[in-house]
Amino acid sequence: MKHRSLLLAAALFAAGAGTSAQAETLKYAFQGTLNALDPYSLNETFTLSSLGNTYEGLTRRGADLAIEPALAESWEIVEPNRWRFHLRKGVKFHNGNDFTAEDVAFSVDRVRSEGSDLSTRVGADVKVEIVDDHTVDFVLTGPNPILNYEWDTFYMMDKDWTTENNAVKVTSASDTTPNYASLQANGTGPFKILSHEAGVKTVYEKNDGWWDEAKHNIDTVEFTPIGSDATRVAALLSGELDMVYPIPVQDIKRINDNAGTVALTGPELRTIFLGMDQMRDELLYSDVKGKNPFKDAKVRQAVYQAIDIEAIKKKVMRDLATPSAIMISPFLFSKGSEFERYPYDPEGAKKLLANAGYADGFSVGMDCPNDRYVNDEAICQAVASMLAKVGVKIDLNAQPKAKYFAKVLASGGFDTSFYLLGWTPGSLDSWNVLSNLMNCRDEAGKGSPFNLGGFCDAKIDSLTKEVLVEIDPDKRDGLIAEAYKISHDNAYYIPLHQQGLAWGVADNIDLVQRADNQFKFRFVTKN
Amino acid sequence: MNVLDIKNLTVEFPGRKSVFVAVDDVDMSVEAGKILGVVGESGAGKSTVGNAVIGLLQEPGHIAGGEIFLHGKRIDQLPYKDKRLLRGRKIGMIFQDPLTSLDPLQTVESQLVETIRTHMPFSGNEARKRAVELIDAVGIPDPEERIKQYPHQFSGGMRQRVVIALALCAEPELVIADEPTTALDVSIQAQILELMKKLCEERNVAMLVITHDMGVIADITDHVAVMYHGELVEYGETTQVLGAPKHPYTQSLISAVPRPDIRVERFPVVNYIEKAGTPQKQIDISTHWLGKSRDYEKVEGPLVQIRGLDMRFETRGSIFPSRRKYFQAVKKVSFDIQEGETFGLVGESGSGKSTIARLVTGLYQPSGGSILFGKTELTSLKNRKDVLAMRRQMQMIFQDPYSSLNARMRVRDIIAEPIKFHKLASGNSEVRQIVDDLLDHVGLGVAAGQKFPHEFSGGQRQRISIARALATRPRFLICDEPTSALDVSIQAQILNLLKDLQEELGLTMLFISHDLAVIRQMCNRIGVMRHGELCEVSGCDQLFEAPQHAYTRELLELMPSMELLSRANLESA
Amino acid sequence: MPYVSNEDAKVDEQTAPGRLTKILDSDMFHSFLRSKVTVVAACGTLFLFLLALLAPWVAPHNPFDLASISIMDARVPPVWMEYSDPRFLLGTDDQGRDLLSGIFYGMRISLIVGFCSVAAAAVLGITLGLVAGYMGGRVDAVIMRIADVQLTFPAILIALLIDGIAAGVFGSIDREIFAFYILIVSLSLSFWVQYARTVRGSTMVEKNKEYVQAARVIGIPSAIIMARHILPNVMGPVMVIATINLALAIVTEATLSFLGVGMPPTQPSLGTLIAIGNDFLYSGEWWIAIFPGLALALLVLNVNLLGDWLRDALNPKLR
Amino acid sequence: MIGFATRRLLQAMIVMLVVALLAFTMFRFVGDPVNQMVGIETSIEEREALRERLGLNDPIPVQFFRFVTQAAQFNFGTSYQFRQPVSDLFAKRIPATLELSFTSALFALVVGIPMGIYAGLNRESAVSKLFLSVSLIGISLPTFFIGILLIFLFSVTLQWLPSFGRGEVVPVGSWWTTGFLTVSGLKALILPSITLGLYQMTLIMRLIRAEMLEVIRTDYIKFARARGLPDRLVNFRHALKNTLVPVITITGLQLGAIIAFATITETVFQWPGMGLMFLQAVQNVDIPIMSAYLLLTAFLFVAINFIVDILYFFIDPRLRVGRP
Repeated sequence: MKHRSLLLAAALFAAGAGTSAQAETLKYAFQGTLNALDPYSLNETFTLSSLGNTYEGLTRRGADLAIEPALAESWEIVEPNRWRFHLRKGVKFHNGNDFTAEDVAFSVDRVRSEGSDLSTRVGADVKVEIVDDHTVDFVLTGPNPILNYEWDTFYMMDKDWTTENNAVKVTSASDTTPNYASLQANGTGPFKILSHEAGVKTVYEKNDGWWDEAKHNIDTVEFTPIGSDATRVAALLSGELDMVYPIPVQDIKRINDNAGTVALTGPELRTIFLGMDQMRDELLYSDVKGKNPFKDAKVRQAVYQAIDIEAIKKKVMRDLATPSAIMISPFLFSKGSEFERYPYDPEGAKKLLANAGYADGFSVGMDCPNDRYVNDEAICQAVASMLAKVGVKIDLNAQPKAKYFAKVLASGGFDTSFYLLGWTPGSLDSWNVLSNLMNCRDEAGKGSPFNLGGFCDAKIDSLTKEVLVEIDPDKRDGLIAEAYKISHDNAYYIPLHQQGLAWGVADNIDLVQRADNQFKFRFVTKN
Repeated sequence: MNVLDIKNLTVEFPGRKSVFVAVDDVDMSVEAGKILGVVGESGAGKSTVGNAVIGLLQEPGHIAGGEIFLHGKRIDQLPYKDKRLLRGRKIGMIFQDPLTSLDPLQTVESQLVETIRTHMPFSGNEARKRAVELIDAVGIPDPEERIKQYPHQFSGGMRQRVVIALALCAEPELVIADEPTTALDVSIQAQILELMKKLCEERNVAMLVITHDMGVIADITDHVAVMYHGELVEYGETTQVLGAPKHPYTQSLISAVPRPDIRVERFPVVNYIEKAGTPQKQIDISTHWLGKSRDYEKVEGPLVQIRGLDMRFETRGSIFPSRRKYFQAVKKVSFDIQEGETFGLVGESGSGKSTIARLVTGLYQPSGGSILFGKTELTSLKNRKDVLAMRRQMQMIFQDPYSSLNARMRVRDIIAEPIKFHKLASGNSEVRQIVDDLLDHVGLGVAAGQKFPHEFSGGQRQRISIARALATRPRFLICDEPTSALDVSIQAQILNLLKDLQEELGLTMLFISHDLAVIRQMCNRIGVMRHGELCEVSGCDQLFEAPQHAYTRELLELMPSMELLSRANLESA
Repeated sequence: MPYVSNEDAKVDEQTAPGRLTKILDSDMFHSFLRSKVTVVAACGTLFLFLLALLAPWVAPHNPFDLASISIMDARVPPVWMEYSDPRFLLGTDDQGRDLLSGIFYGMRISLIVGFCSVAAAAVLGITLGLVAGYMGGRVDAVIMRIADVQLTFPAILIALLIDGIAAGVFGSIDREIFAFYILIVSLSLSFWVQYARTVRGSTMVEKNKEYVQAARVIGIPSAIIMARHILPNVMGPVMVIATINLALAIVTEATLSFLGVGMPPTQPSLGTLIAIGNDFLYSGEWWIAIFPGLALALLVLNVNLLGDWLRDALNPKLR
Repeated sequence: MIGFATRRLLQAMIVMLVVALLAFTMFRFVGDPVNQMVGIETSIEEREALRERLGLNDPIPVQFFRFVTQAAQFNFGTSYQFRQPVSDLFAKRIPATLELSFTSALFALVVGIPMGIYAGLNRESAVSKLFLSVSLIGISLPTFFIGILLIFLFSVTLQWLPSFGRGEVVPVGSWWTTGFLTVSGLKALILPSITLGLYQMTLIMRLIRAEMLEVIRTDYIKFARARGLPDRLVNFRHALKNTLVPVITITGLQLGAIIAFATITETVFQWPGMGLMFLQAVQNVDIPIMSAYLLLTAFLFVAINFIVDILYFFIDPRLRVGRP
């Protein structure tokens, strides 16, 4: 249960004064929009990250992503299946209501109700028992070592406020009338939302009654979504904004060269990888008829070894990526460093292909998003060019994420032969990876819904079940490593890299860049 | 003293390859209160003289020589601004087409007031008062009311009166009228000419009237200048020039003018301007392809019988029948055309005569009545084969030689099209032979076949139209104002050609014209139309000698007097 | 002016000159030679068209041959700059493709898309315009209402629509071929209205001219009258629109590429190249966007200049 | 007049209905909204349930009928992304788009008309030729590229003008916000307006020039000169006024085009208007926003055309006053 701690703090310039009487405003931009304010309506990094400045969970993650107490001062496992949380006393919501165990029970019910996009935060079989005003027990049906791993983004809501404003039902996409909770926010966090115009501007104001000691010196925060990369970078360069993210990797140098701005970079937790259809007997998009070349491990390994990951790293990602041999960030897995990529070897790849009976190569269609991951389309193009050199001709179909996902996911019938995808385990734990990406699935997607290629290895399935209930960390990591090794040996997936984070920041801003790409105002100081 | 003196005026238009001399060394002058007519056919340079005087020559035209004096003061070399001040103030101008001469977006009043105030130190109210007086003076009733209206609310004749009022705004000493009545009906023309003459005398204004119409010259001018290809060929008192022309051009021009008072068998051939086309190879009609048109089945009685023909056009559409509005173009018209005769329809614009032509040819579907062609009722023809058979038997010649030929087709293809379409010849070589013969026969020559229509003059184009009409070997030919867009001398040739063809081929013709004189020369029987109704049908001589209907009498009285014109050539013909 | 026709009439007996001499001697050709800008634009257009047409032979590399490009050559600056590579005159893009070759090939694709969509729009628009203008009445009303509806949809919306419909109807097809047809269909769908309106207007004028009535009197069916008689007489303005639309199509295609529904990066048009390069504008790799941008501007400018001249030269009201 | 207006209105309604049908059918095919509304880990059963709740499994005619009846009551549904009524979202975005469109149109007219008049009156002058050639750049470069270049020059390099957004806006009345009343609001308008208006300016200039060239060859202009009217009167009272009749139609159409093209400009400048929202909606397959946007632009377009027709009525007496 320990993570390698990582601190990617950006204390690049000596912080001058801690507090100043002057009102400080932080202006920042992100590429996407903050839509609804209901903390349970969308399980998406940026939404949760933004709302995390207003709402808080029982736990939170620190600068190094370590789990810290937040609204729960402490917790303990009193029995194997009973977790007890001691709530922090004296915490008030922005409207002045006290935070109590009632609110926790209410939040648990609400987050699991129909329409919630975060229902996996607390399993359906978990019971909540209020011990007293400031103590809550969670009763499980079986051991779960990672129960609270995602609770830093499971935010506590005020039962009275929510009930009074008829917002008990989670704001759902099918609602026809707006839900009060999607337009207003009432949390316990360091910042209140002063005004919110979805897609245009959101203004936050410092919460003077915050329970924690404020380390930031920000009074007001203005958030603007800017979709265009160029405009976002321009706004930073011209000094209109204090912070923008993400910034395109190619602009890092420019931002660093520009007087008054600096680019913060670091590895992100998301793993970018290639997957292949290993389920169908004949590929949907290929000139090979009657058989599926990707069912042959030699072909998969050949594709793997044809890819020059260092070239991608250097030229496409401008070194802002960490080539990866496994399907999870090594920061999130203690045995990550034990794995090594197959070496780049185009000649070897050709031989493997020849052994598999494809001496003249073959052609295959590749699906790729073009607005989802850092330089996703460029990576695909580079891969296509590299595979062409060993005789595998790629017909690239790069599309916006809306269309891409509609095609390749279960809802589109896994309509792909070869694809690029990225994955961050929400719990920051390998079980999430195994159960979502590596277990067998049926044609409707039952099993591992994101195992788009549909490969099936019974051993990995059984290992996954063991991992879920194994309490001993070392033993657990061993089981995980075994599963990863099976995947690596068979080249079920071709992991590429963990992409990097790149934020553009004005020189007078100090902040913390967390590896989960969450931007927390409480770490910000402005000089 | 002369108001206007033009001395040795030469106007040139530099072209790409050569300089075109539009006016070549011309002298003329006008006295106050007198009217000088400048007459000539298209391209004579008569309008250019007017434009040169008022200083509005179109680029790149310019005065290359000579002098223009107004009241003895030289005006052709004045700077731009002074020239502009002369315009309207000293020289008024009247254009041909009253429909396009007025700004459609301004009231008559505002156009008058701005002109008055440009030239005279009047206040707005004074100018308005004067504007009303002017409108009254040019004979528009209810001047106070009508002056507030927009040009489109006036009829053509009334608009020309407004234009005259505008020209007279600042009491100019000279008025230049460029074809002032050409666009108007006969009855209106007479009124406008009378008005101009009256104003000219009352206000002691000198007037330069530019026209192609000998009738206008005879009617109102004191002096006349005859121009031909930029040159002044004859100049003198009107009675003198018209009565006893000296120059051969003037002579032939006058002789070509059709006369309402006498009927001639053929017009004298005017060879002065354009070589009259004559058949270069005689073809024997009895054996030739063309002659086969005589093979049509003979009919008892009239060839065409029209009974109670009605035509109305929807002028306002609506889904409710009660709210629709119609214009009744033809009202209960009935007449017969005998085989082999030429039936004339005469009337002013809008009288429905052209509509009848289009109804007979099937371009319009009539709203009521019947058209019997031989034994066939045309209005109820449904079968496409029968329709085509009828179409083949009747052809039409149109008014405008510039738009009646497809500019993108070679002449040969234009004439071959009906032959090929109706499959009247076997094989391309025969078609080609027929086309060549037709071209020859209408006097154009075989070489014309490979050219495009724009390479021909108006008269030549009308010959092409005739050849095309003949190409289906019709028995019935409808001529809708076939010469009204042509110069008189060309008109004479075309009319002669039509007469010859009718004789040779035994054609039956429906001849439509607004020009009584032409009608008289061409037709056996004549119908007079007014407001869609047929007023009178009479034999030709009877109509002119003893008109029955009051309207016919009115029309005949309004004809410009031709008594001044020389009879010399006519008698020789 | 009437005196011109008189002059024409004198050609009567002369031997008819050859077609080429006629063209060279025409007023139109003369006005062309007189406008120096137009002559330069015509030469420029011709030159660019040739480069595009001959791209496979004149381009130093084949940017579509995936096996020949190497990511390690990515973002090499133009030869006159530091760290350049003599193989790449104008540098390379983010995938290591030679920019100069990319521009040649991109221009080729832009022009093909432009020509095809202009041709498709012209065929559709002219047909509907002829029918609407000639038939009049209900047919006319229906066609023109459709045109009104069409006008409310800018090309971008149409492209998104077609893109979506095609994806829905055909499932997923190879994007490289697919994108091309989507572009052509959406561009021509948004351009046809202009042709239809113009042709309808001219047709309504022409159909009342006597040569059309003469053809009807002969008995020629409407379809042939429209095709043989009216069509050649309404082509003047169509030529002008077509020229200007070619320029517009190229620009619109570029915009669509920017919005992500244009040509894919594996078959880049000039617009796609700019859209790609746009991401590298601030990072100092300006050449990736600027050179294709210049090429696009040059191409469109030249075509527009020609269209300008054609518009004035073919306008009978300005003679 | 009333008959004329009702006829026009009827036609407009038919156009709107057809657009509604197209909008509806079109967006049925654009993509799967469900994928956009949920996180990546949502199960297939939950997706299917959501699909059912949204009515996406109903027969198409039922969905269309529901769509039209609701749209007629200004109910365009709830945005999938924002979880707010689309009508509220548009109410907030409309001022931004209209102010931008208005400023661009103003720029296009104020600069385009005088240049067009000059070039029309002085056809052969060097300055006119310069106007013509230089203005061609406005239609030879794609809008997005012009915008990016302007940002690069004026925001990043010179740092004179803001690169995104509306600056500070002031509320006027209950729902309108304006950028016209603050310095930063006005500064923020400059670059996007030029980007958006450049194309229209070129078009208007060329149109005016072409019309002017034709009008000054008409008889009534010749007659006005023959009456000795000063050039000023001839050129402006007579020629220009007649030129404006066709120009108004095209300008009306162009206003519609400005609103449509605002999508690109708004994207480049992050202008918080309808167009930006529309493009984002397309990326996220937010069907209610997309269909509402299409209906709204069609409505604006039809409304502008209607106004232009009525304007015609006042400018051109031939339509207003009957013949004798």
